[in-house]
Amino acid sequence: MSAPSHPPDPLTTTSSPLSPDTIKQILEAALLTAQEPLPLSELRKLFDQQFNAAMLSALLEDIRRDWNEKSVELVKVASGWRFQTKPEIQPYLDRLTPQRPPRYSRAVMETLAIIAYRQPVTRGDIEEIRGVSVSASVLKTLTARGWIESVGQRNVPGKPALFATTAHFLNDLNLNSLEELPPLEEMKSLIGQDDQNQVLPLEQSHLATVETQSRN
Amino acid sequence: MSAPSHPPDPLTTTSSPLSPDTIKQILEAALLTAQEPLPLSELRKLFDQQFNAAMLSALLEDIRRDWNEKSVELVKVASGWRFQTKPEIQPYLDRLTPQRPPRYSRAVMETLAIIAYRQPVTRGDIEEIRGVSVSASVLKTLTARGWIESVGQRNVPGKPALFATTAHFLNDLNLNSLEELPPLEEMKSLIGQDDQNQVLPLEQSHLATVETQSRN
Amino acid sequence: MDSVVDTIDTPPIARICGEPLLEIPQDLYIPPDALEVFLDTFQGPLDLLLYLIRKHNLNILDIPMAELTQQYMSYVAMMRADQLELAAEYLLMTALLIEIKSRMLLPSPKTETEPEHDPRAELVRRLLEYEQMKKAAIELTELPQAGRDFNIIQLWFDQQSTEQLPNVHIDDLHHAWIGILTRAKVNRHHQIKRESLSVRAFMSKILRDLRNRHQVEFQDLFSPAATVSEVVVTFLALLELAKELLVEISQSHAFGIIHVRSISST
Repeated sequence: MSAPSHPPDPLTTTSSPLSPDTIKQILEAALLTAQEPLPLSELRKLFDQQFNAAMLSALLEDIRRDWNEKSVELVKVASGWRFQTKPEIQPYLDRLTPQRPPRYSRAVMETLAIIAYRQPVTRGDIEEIRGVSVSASVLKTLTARGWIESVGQRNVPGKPALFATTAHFLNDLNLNSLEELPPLEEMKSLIGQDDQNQVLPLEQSHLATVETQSRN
Repeated sequence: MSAPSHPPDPLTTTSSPLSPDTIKQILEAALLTAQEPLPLSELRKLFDQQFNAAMLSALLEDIRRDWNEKSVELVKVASGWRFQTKPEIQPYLDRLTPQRPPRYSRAVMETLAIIAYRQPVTRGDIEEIRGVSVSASVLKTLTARGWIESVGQRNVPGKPALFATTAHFLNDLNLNSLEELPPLEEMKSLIGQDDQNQVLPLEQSHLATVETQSRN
Repeated sequence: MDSVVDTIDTPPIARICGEPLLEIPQDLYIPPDALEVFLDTFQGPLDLLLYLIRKHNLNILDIPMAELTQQYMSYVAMMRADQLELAAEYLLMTALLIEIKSRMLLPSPKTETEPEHDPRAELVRRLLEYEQMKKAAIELTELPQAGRDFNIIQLWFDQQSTEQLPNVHIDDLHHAWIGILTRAKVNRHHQIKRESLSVRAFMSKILRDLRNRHQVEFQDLFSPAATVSEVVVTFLALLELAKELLVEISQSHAFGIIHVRSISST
């Protein structure tokens, strides 16, 4: 932006006509400070109606181009013009407003764990393992997150839905496959030795792989 | 500005290291959208503490220069960095907001001056200096503006509240610290040339105290 | 000016120290209708005194108390005559001025402990301190002020656009599971058997495949890229599904195509 040969005094509008650059500066300042989108009718007030809507529109398009490379853009919405941040910048700005990351309730976490380790399971299965009823909102939370889905129905009276975890769940937890879930080592101490003997030789090798991965 | 010896951790596993231009874009977006001035400690959060304060300071100075020709400027005030319009553009912007912010009465401004220069002070202290009672509305006006706040109580009967100015007060007056307030006029100059030849009937100790304070 | 003065009637407008004040002192005359405004411009007795001192070029370090007191009282009398609401502080100051004046008339009591003390000192200190603050207030008013002389920029941005979702780490899952097991062990209500995770995972996968296609050929369940153990686990998963009555496996004739059908989707 080139400076005019003698700086126009913005205060004395009557004496010297405003240069297009100065008009753009004023428009920018107004749009940057406005709390609401500004329609052309408002923007014209800045110059005591001195300029017509067409001229201001052209300058606004100019400003829009000037800001093209910026992280903030000039957009026209229903009620007028406004500056707003580009969506790709949002993740950075969000770091400034750290809502403490919310946590899932124990009910949600346990339900998720059961579905992850025991899939496919019905709501009844989950309730049996947890020993308490599972509220619909718990399953809804996990479904809305895209972490579980119904993969069919068990062929028993009532045809309850069978839930399984999704690929999205694996992605979000940075897992390549369900085998990368932490092996349930502690079960040895929790469950009697007898159960251990039931493990198939095949699964032993599988488990070995899992355990190696989990140490990464 | 020196680049870190090894490339900083990319923000996400997929993205490449940020270019200085991109960093500036993000800083600009954050500063343009912030509700309050942003200190460096906040700005560092934008990049997950990836860049040190010196580097961000240098980029901020860069941004300040980039905006030099604009009607909007980047300034540093008590609580941090912020964008604000230049005063010469104000007459135009005023046309959009017919109701101007009230000019504060002398009572308000004198009370503010006493709190600013003599803080922390009680209402009684203010009344003693001004020689009149201070109406509740005066303190309320200043508190509502967020310029003063009660910072404690003096340990005397009645436990009167002690008032001090806030960071918001400094921000609103474009100041970095209380030291940037206009210096108090020296007692000597208030007394006047002719008067100075006279024997001071003042208690010397008192005057000395006052002058020391005024240099703070 | 004179014509206005003439309109004032003869009854004394006030009595100062018992002496009737018949007319407003010339040098500080203000039109009566402007009096209220005039009074409003003073922030109090200190302000009024400062005004008088500065206006008459009085030496603040050697204030002629008689003169100042008289001037001040004229104003106060005037204000009272117009029945303006007068702050009590004005009257208090009158008393103080008279006290200082009278103390100056008395021979100063030479006590051993106290050196000679100018009765005006405290007043002068207060006047100067007030004047200092008064000037500071004017300077503060002239500083650029947000909202008045410049505007702060705060662009609209949608803070709601990225809702924060709880972060779950695999360890959290693990802990949740341990929690369940611990409770289960305490309650002894049911026995949890160790099961192969991978079989369960493949059961889900097969069901998911069947969900959309209703029926698949047995061989299609095995990815060509599958490892040996994957093939075995897939087969185990299929058997487990059949056992749990989740799928139906059918073969119309010997060595014919084996079809796997989801029972649940019927």
